[in-house]
Amino acid sequence: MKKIINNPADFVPEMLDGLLRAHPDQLSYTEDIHCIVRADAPVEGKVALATGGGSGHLPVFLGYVGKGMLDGCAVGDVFSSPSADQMLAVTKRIHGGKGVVYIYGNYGGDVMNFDMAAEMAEFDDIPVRTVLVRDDVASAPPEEAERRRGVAGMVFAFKVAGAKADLGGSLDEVVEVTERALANIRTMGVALSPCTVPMAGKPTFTIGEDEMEIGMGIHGEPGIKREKLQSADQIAERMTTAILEDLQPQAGDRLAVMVNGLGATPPEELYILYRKVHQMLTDRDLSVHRAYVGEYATSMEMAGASVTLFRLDDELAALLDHPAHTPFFTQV
Amino acid sequence: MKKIINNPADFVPEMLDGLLRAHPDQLSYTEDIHCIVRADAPVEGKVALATGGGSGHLPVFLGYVGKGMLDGCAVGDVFSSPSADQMLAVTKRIHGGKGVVYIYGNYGGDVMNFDMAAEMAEFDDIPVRTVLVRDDVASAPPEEAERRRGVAGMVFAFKVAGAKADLGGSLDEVVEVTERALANIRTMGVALSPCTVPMAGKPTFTIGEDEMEIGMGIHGEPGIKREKLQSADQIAERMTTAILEDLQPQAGDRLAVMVNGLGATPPEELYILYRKVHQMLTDRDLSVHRAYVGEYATSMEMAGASVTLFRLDDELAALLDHPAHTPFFTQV
Amino acid sequence: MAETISGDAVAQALRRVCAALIEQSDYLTSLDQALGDGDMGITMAKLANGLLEYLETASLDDLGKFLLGAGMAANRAAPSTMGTLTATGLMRAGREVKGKSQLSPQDLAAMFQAADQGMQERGKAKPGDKTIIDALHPAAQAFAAAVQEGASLQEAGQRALAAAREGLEKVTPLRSKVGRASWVGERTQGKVDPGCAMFVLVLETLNEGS
Amino acid sequence: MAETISGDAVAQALRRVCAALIEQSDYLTSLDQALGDGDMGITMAKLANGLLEYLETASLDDLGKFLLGAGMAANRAAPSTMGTLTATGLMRAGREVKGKSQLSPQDLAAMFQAADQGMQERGKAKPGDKTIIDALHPAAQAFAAAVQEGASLQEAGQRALAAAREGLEKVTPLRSKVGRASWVGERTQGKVDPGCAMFVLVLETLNEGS
Ligand SMILES: Nc1ncnc2c1ncn2[C@@H]1O[C@H](COP(=O)(O)OP(=O)(O)O)[C@@H](O)[C@H]1O
Ligand SMILES: Nc1ncnc2c1ncn2[C@@H]1O[C@H](COP(=O)(O)OP(=O)(O)O)[C@@H](O)[C@H]1O
Ligand SMILES: [Mg+2]
Ligand SMILES: [Mg+2]
Ligand SMILES: [Mg+2]
Ligand SMILES: [Mg+2]
Repeated sequence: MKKIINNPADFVPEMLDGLLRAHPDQLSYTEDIHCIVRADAPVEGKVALATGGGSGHLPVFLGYVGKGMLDGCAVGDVFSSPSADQMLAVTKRIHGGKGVVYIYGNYGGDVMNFDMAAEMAEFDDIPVRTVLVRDDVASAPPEEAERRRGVAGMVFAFKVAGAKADLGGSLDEVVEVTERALANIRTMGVALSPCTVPMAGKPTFTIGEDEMEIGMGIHGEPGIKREKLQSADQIAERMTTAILEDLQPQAGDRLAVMVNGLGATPPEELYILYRKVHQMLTDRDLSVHRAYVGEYATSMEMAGASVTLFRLDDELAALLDHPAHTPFFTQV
Repeated sequence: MKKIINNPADFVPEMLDGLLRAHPDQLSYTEDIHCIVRADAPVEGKVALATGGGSGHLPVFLGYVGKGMLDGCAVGDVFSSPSADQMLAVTKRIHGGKGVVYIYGNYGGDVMNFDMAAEMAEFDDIPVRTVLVRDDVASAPPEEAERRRGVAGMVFAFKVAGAKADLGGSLDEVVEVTERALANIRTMGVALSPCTVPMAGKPTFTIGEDEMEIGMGIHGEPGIKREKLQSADQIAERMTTAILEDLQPQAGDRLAVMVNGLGATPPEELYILYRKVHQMLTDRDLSVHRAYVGEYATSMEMAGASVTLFRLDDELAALLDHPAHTPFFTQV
Repeated sequence: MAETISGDAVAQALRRVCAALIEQSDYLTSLDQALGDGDMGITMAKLANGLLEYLETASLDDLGKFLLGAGMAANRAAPSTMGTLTATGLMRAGREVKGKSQLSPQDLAAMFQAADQGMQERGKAKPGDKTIIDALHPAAQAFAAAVQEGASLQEAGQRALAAAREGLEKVTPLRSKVGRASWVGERTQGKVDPGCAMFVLVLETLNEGS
Repeated sequence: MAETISGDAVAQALRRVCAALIEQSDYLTSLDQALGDGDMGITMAKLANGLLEYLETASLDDLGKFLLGAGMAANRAAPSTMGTLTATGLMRAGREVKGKSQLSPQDLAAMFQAADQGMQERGKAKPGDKTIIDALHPAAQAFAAAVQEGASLQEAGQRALAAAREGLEKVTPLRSKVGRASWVGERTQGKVDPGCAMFVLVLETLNEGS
C-alpha cells in the first residue's frame, strides 16, 4: 500500500503536529507531543477521562478528546502502547480535582502501562479508576469475556462516560455508568485487506483476492475464520447474528448501532451493510435509537468493517444523546 | 479492490436505502429513492439549494443535505449524472417559494441535465439559478478556468450558500455570495491508486506501485503528470504551490483550508499533509481561519488526497462559521 | 415521387439502432477509454435497452409525442453526456413532427437539423471542438441538401453517412476541446472521438436497413 | 569464597544483553509473527537502544537507582508488552539493591526473584499460561537455590539457563492463554513462545560472558 508520508519514524509526531496545527482551539499537549489534552485542560471540578493506545486507529483514540468526551490521550507509536510516564503526564495535566478515569482497550501493553501510570499517580494523590473496553465478541467466547479485545465499541464508552462527567457525575458514578454501558456493548468485524505499519513497510498479513477474515482484530489479529468473500448482506448477517447471540436483547429493546469502516471501505458500502443490519433488528422488534455509520475506529488503510450494538436504558440513551464536540466527533 | 456489496446493479439504491434508514430524522426522498431531500423540505420562505451528480463520492453530494447546507440532491449511478427528471423532482419538492439554486460540479452530463431540469422548472414557475463549481486548478490553465472540473472545493460552496440561505438571503444574494466564494476557492489533488466502479468490476486506471498522478480528477481523469511517488512534504508543496500561484493571495489574507482524503488514505496521512500546508501558509504570512482535515469528497476506495484553499472576506468567514447539521457534516 | 415513412418504419429503424449500440458496446467503450472515462459503450447500451423497453408500449399515433417520450426514456436510462445529447436530439426531432403519424423526407430533414441544433445548444460545443457535432452537423446539412435536390431517401442517407465519416476524419488529428476528453489534452490528438464514431455507427445502421 | 559483582560488571552485562537483542531482532520478530503481531524483535531492539543510550550517562554509584532508571528508560523506549514487563523487572530488581554499589550472589538471587514476582504481578500471567513467566520463574527459582547451596555464580547461571530452557520446552506444546497470542488459539500449539525464547537468549548471553 502506498503511503503519503515522510520518514516513517516521524509518522506519529508529524501526524500530531498536523493535528495540533489544525485544531489549536480544541487540542493542546503537555510534556511531549505524544501527550494530547483538551486545550482547556484541566476542567476544574469535573471528573477527567483519559485514554491511550497505539496510533493508526484515528479517530480512535485521540480524536475523541474534546468537550463532552475525553480530557486527554497518551499516544503510542503505530499499533503500540504509549509509555507509563506519558500516561502519567496526561493524568496530571487533566486532573481537575475529582479524579481520573482511564478508559481504553484491553491490550497487554496498554493495560500494564496504564496500571503503572495509575500506581505512580497515586503518589501524586490523584485517584485513578480504570474501565477496560472488551467489546470484540470474536476474540473470546462468552465464558472468557474478560479476555476480549477492545475495538469500535470503545467510542460508545467514551461518549457515555464523557457525558456523565460533563453533567457533573462523581468518580464512582462515571465508572459505574461506563461499566454498565460496556456490559451492553458488543462488536464484531470483518477484514478484506491488510494495512502496512509505516516502520515495517510491509502488510500486516496476507489474504487472498477472494477471501475475507471474519472476526479479525483492528491490528490484524486473527479472527474466527478465513473464508470466501461474501455479499454485503451475508457479511452483515454474520456479524449481527453473532452479536445478537452474545448480547441477547429482548423484543422491544432500544439499541444504538455503529457500522464502522476500518479505513479503505467507502461509506457507500457501510450504508449497504447498515441497511441489512437495520432490517435484521427491525425484524426482531428491536428499535434503533441512534445510528452511527462512518469511520470511528480504523486500521489505517485496511478494508473492512465492524458492527457494534449498544443496548440502551433511559440514562444511557440520554448520555449518548448529550452534545459533544471534538476534532473528529461533533454531535448536537 | 474487494467490495462489500450485493448485486452491483443495486449498489446505489441499497446505499440510499441504508442512508434513509440511518437518518430518518434528517433525510427523506421524493418520487424515487434517487431524489433525496431534507426531511423537513420544503423550508417555506427560504431559498432552496439543490445539487446532484454521480454516486461514489460520499459525503459529496447527498451527504451535505441538511440544516444550514443543501435542501436536496439528485443521485446518479456511480460516476454518472442523474437524469433531468430526477433533478426536476427534487427541485419541485424543495422549492419554498423563494427560488432554487443549483450548485454542482462542472461535468458535461450534469450540466446538460441540470440545464434541462431548469428549463422544465420554469414551466412550473420555479425560478432556478445555477452556480457551477470549477475549482480544480489541474484541469485547465487560468485562461480557460471556465473549463475546470468541480472537486472538493464544492463543499465550501455548499457551506457558504447554505448559510446565506439559512440566514434569509434572497435568490440573488445567495447566488452572488456563492459565486464570490467560488472565485476564491482552488483545489488540487493527487491520486495513488485507482478505484473500481461496481458495475465495471475493474479499476478505473492502472498506476505503477511507485507512481502517483498529480492533478488527477475524482473519477480518475488524467491529471498533469504521472511521476514517482514523493514524500508527503513534497506532495503538499506541489499542490499548495500550484494553488497559491493560481489564487494569488496577499500576505495577511485569511484562508480556510481543506485537506481531503479520496477514500483509502488514512486521516493520519492527511494530518501529515496538513502540517506542511500550514507551514507553507504561515511562512507566507497567510492565516488559517478554519481547517478541515478528513474525507469530504471521495472516489470510493481511491488512495490520494486534495488540498483546497479558500480566501475569505468577513462575510464569507461568517458564513463558513455558521452552524450546519447534515448526516456527514456537523458544525457548531 | 414522394416517399413516406410510416410509424412502424420509424420504430423498426430505432430498434435496429438500439441493437447495433448494444452489439457495439465494447467497441464504443474502448474508444472512450482512450479519450474519456470509458463508459460510453455501457451508457449507450443502457440507453438502447431503455428505448427498447419504451418501444414495447409506446403509441405510434403521434410520432412527435412518440419521439418526445423516447427522449425522456433515453435520459432516464442514460443521463451521461452522450445519453443526454441523444435524448435532446430525440426530443427536438419530435417537436418538429408533433401530431404526425407519417413522415415525409422533408420532415426527416427538418428533424435531423432540429436535433443538430438542439444538441449544439444543449452541449454548447461548436464544430471543430471534436465532439459528435463534427459528424452530426455536416451529416444533417448533407441530408437536407440531398432532400432539397429531390434525391431519394437512400441517396440522402448515403450522402449523410459520407459527410459524417468525413467530419470524423477531419477532427481526429485535433485536440478535444470540450467534455471529459478535453482534460486529457494533447494525448487526444490522433484518436477518434467516441461520439463521432457512435454517430457514424448509427447512420451506417440506418442506411443498411433502408 | 564470596564473589562480588561491580557496577561496571553490571553495566557490561547489560551492554552484552542489549547487543544480543539487537543482533537477534529478526529471529525474535519471526517467532512473534507466528504467534502474535510480529513486533517483538523490533520493540526489543528499540528497548536495547534506549538502554544503551541510558548507559552512556547513567551513574553506577547506586545500583538500585541505576536499575530503576534503566527500567524507566526501557519503558519509554518500548512500551510494548515485553518492553513493559522488562522495564518492570528492572525496576523491581533495582528496588532490592537500593543504595548498593556492589552486588553479592544473594543480591542477584533476590533481584532475580523480585523481577519474577513483579512481572507476574504486572502481567497477571501464571505459570502454564505460556508466557515469558514459564521460563523466568523456574530460572529464578533455580538460581536462588544454587546460590543458597553455595554454588558459584557460573554454576548458578548454568542451572538458571537449564531451567529456563526446560520451561520453554514444557509450554511449547500448549496453547497460549494470555496476551495477543491467546487470540490465535489452537494455532499456537507446538510453537515456541517468543517471550520464553527471548529470556533464554538473555540468559545465554549472560552466561557466555561470565
Ligand atoms: N459538450 C458537448 N457537446 C457535444 N458532444 C459532447 C460534448 N461533450 C462531450 N461530447 C461527446 O460525448 C462523447 C463522450 O460521451 P460520454 O462517454 O457519454 O461522456 P461522459 O462520460 O463524459 O459523460 C465525446 O466523445 C464527445 O463526442
Ligand atoms: N500478561 C503477560 N504476562 C507475561 N508475559 C506476557 C504477557 N502477555 C504476553 N506476554 C509475553 O509477551 C510476548 C510477546 O511480547 P510482545 O510482542 O511485546 O507483545 P505485544 O506485541 O502483544 O505487545 C509473548 O510471547 C509472551 O511471552
Ligand atoms: Mg465517457
Ligand atoms: Mg461518464
Ligand atoms: Mg505489539
Ligand atoms: Mg508482539
